[in-house]
Amino acid sequence: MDLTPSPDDHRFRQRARDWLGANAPRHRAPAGGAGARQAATAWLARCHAAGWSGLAWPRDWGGQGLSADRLLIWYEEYARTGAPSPLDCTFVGLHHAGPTLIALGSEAQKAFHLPRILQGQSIWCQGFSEPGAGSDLASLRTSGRVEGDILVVNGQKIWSSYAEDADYQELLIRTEPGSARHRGLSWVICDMRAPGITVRPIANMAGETHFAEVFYDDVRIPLSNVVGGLHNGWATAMTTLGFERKTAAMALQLDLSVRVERLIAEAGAAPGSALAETLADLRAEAAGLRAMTWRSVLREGGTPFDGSLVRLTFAELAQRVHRLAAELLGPESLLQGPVMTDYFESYSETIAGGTAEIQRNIIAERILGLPREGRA
Amino acid sequence: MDLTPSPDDHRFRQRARDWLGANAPRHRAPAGGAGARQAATAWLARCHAAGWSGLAWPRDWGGQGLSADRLLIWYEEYARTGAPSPLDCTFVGLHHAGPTLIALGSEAQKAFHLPRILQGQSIWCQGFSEPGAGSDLASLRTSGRVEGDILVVNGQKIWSSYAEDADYQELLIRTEPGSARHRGLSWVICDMRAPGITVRPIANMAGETHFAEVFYDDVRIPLSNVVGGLHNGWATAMTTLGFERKTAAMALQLDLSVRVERLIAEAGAAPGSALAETLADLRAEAAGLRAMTWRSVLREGGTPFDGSLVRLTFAELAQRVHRLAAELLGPESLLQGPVMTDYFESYSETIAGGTAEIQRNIIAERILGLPREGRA
Amino acid sequence: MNLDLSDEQSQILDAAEALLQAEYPLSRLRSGAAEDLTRLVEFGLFGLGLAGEDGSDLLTEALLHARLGRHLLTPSTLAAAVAARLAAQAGDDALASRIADGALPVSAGVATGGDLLLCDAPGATMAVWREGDTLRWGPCDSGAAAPPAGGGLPLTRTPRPAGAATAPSAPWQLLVAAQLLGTAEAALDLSVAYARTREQFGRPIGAFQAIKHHCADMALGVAMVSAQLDFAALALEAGQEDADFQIAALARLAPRIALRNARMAIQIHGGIGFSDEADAHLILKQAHRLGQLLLPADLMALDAPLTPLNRSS
Amino acid sequence: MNLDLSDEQSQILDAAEALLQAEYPLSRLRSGAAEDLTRLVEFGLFGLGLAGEDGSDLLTEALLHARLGRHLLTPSTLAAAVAARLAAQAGDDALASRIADGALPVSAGVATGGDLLLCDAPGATMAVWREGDTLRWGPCDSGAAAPPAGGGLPLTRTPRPAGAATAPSAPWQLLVAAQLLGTAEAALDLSVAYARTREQFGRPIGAFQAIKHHCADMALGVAMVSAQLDFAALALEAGQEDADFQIAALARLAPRIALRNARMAIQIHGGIGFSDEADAHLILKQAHRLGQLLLPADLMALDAPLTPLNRSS
Repeated sequence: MDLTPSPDDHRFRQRARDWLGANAPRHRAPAGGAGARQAATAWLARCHAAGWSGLAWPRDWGGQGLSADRLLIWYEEYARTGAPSPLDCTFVGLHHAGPTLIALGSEAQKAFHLPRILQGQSIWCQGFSEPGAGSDLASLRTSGRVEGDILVVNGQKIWSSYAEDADYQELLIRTEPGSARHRGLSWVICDMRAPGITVRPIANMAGETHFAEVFYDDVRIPLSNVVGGLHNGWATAMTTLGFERKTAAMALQLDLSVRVERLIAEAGAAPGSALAETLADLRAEAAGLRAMTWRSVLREGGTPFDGSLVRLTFAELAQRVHRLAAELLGPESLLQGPVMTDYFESYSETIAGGTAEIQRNIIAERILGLPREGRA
Repeated sequence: MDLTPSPDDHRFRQRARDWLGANAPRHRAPAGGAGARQAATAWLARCHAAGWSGLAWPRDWGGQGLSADRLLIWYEEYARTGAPSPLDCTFVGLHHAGPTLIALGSEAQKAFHLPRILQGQSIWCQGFSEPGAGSDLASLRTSGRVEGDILVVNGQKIWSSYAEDADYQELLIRTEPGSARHRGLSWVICDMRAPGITVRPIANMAGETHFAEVFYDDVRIPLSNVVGGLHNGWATAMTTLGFERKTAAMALQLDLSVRVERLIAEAGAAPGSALAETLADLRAEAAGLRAMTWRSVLREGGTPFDGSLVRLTFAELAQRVHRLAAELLGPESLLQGPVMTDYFESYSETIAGGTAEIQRNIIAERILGLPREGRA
Repeated sequence: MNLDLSDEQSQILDAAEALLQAEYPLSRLRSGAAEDLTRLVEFGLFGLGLAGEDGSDLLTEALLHARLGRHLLTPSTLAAAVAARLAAQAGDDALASRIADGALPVSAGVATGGDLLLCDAPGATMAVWREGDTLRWGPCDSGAAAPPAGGGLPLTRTPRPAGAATAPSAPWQLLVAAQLLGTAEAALDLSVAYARTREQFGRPIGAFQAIKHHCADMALGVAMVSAQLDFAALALEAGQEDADFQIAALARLAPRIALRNARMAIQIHGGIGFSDEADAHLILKQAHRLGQLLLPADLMALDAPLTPLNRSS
Repeated sequence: MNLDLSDEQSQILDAAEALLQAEYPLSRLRSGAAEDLTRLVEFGLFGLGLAGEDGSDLLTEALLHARLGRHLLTPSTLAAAVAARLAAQAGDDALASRIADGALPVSAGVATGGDLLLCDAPGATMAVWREGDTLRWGPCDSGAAAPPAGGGLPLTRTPRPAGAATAPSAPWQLLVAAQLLGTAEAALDLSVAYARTREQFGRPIGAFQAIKHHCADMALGVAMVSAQLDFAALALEAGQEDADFQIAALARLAPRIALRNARMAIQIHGGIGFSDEADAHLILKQAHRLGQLLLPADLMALDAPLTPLNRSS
């Protein structure tokens, strides 16, 4: 083990800091609507022009090919600068679909989509979850009937982020009729402008409409849009989620430490006060989360489920941080504002992508080896 | 609803306060051994002589026949005085076996046992739990074979409090061979001096030996010792536990409020300090527990499971109170002493008599009506 | 001494519950329409604290406000109830009547900086508000709309009136806490109903221990606040020595439990729970709003009723 | 940068684990015999901090102490390791060698009033101890036996030596925290093993979600403290600016997680858990003891490594 930065690491950190300090937008982007997409793609284009987009993508596909430790350094500086959240409408393309295409896409798929994603020219959304299925991805029912070289898709997806803005969707469907659970699924590229698609935005409790339901009524998708093999979509989807759990999660986890520091600076708690103790707890746990993040990225081995430990630690700590920030507003917390928006949005942390209860089951059964039983 | 004390209530409270103040022992009794039994029975005898024993027992059987609200007042004054914990070796007789005999015993059983219990002449222990059965009372296996007018008992009990001191045991056994679960059990009076009984004390984590395992090797018990009907022991046992949940629990729950006040007085926390906030939480919850206790005693109706709410609230709050008391000792907490003993003993609160997990299942299934499923 | 509801109390509460279910279902909060308190005025809700009214004891009033809280009624109900009582105590029976009759709406609010933030008060001319740890009441200017956090009830910002009268805090605290209890109960009810019907992995989620134990925790909180509400109301009504203590303990417990239950309700609802489409977030925001109206309670500055007896040995 | 164990580190840890399993099973604590550290001396445990020793980095040493913690070794192991290091740094190689060779036992303790409480130190003549938030070391008088809370390791009370030397706290904090991590791991391991085998209601209790989630919570705590231990040890070893911060964060986390895991282990064990017959309470008491040896960490007085960049806009 060694965390001593090399002179090159130092230079990289300084370069990232300088560029971010000079270039990151100083104002929070609009939370939704055309303004949000415009801000997100403008920021991505600016990063791209300066060689800061596709950081983890291979150089062959226009990425920066950064090593894991450089990514950690970048996202730390990114958080310190208060640069825009990576969880904007460019997220699925850069952190889900793009890496999946790089890993499993055809040459034609890569050549067409990757440059567009990297430069913010095409926006992607996810189409995995379904109403009634919740976190139980294997029970999905949206179907793709093979008709010649076409898939005819019918069904419904939910919790699709930025579906209103999206040009494409990574869509997981059941292509083998009568198949069960993990078998017979396919991961396909869905053109969001195809006939038969209806998007219904869902407002979240903060009043924002990142999420949407998507309805498919005889939507025709060429078989050539399948990624990773027909009926092999479960493996492709696991690849996709694997990326999310590494590079994208890293950014959010490191950002939390900086948020705690902002809170401490703003709170000005008297030493020994109850507030100071609460802040010290958050600070210690944020330090621990940062160490867990670094270790999850820089240590080989472990089980594929170890990510649940970092993910759940992050989720629950993030909620506590945002809750305290909201509390500290006092009466002003009755008014709309970014702190309250972040607080309300933080409720999704222990739900989206597998509830805290499911994460605990995974930890207990897959990491600790306790006997399996039904899940919640 | 009305909690305004009448002039008689005031006088009763004052009389209890005066008597307890003048008569309650000023020193903590030895935790175990002959000294403990001697102290407990001496205190009971003193109470009895002054008309303060068997408070909830009917007057016909030598009790005081106090109404529920008077019992609340008594136990509040009892706690304020710091009188000895009712959970001593006289507990099972006064709060379990005695009331069960009064409710379901034969005239002969009552005439023989009740006066001895009331005056501290005979000590009782409980024989319900079994190794391996834990809180699942219905799975007990200790057997009583009917041979003429004798039950021949074989098996093993565990967590029998004060079994070493006891003269008699309330013993729950399976008397109908091959019966399952709640059926075919009997509640019998077992003479602890009968041949074939072996008692093995179990030290708890505080180093005290209240608990014991009891082994039965062809122990012969007259059929006339059955209480509440042969093979009808489940109903009798539920009656017994019902008493525990009312009068005895009341004493401990009210005592906790006084313990919190002692802690506050000793801690001398600075206003606004983290410690003061923690103490304020405990104080508020102790107040809430007191209100719950009063309500559980003074309100008609409700389900028989409502006791789980008070019981679990008490158990978890008691642990936090004792834990904080131990923490506040600082380095002195390394040394043996009553605070540390109470702290270690408090670990049993969320385990004995049904774990916190089982209590939560009961609340969810029996009170809230959520669907049943296996238990833990 | 007893803690059973009297027949009269039961009847009043049952009648109120029937009215609330018929006229104030949670679904009304999605309509965007202003809260119409006419039916509650007709019910006599705001006249309970006035002399000569039946069922005017604080306990009954608190229990009624718990029901209101369960239906997430506007905090204006608190302001009207308390202002009517204050007007009557000040001998201004005309004012008391106008408030009780709904002719003069009263808003609830909280001071911040030089302003008042008033809940649900477009065009309000009278308010009851918290200024730090003081309760004040009196006329106020109608203010400008301010965007409320997370949407919902309208919020108004108006200059803080100078020299407004202070008001005794205990009845306010009691009724706000009662409404907080109501929100905690609403969160529990909603969660239990959802856990019974929503299926995942082939079973109702309420069959899973994790969900069961969340619900049990919510029930524990409700049981404690509810018992403490009875205690505090009875102590205040009877003018007992420990009334301030009981109110302060209640005021410490109620918002915590209400917020915790609301958080758990969102978690139990899963994805739909943090969307605008389930009611769970409405409960959270109401609990949060009521929490801001509540005065901070310095429980440690008060004497407890159960103090240890010091006996020199 | 990487966070993988080197082959050499793995070998040392594996060898230590084999030794601990063979020579220091938890069952030894029931024998009442004094802890015999001979085999650990032979292993070279107390010479790791001395110049010229192999594997002398703080991280390896911390990871070894985590293993010791898992086997609930006497806190004298901490005292000896740190005292040997201090003696060497003071240039007293002879003293350092005598400690490393086990010829001079050193005890760990904490000051209270005018006394020292020393753990497991009958006849000790040298100690490392905490005095409030200062670490001291030096000779001490052998003291009188004092009854330890809950039994277990002997405890000695001796007058606090005047004018004892202060010692830098960071390595002490690191190693105590490492042993606390070990106790947290021991609690988890014991609980998981019990939950897999113990049956109730016809199933292993580990099949019930409530038990599963308790174990998951314990694993979450272990994962955090373990990662933070690596971070803190590496920062201290490399003399990085954030070393004090990382140590302080570690010192805040480690005792809380250790105590919480021990509490949960007792709960998971049910009846046997609060008896003297399961090992769960031994873990609790060890965590408690180590917690008293740890200096309080004023985390808020230090600068964090990830501070926000203020950009005027």
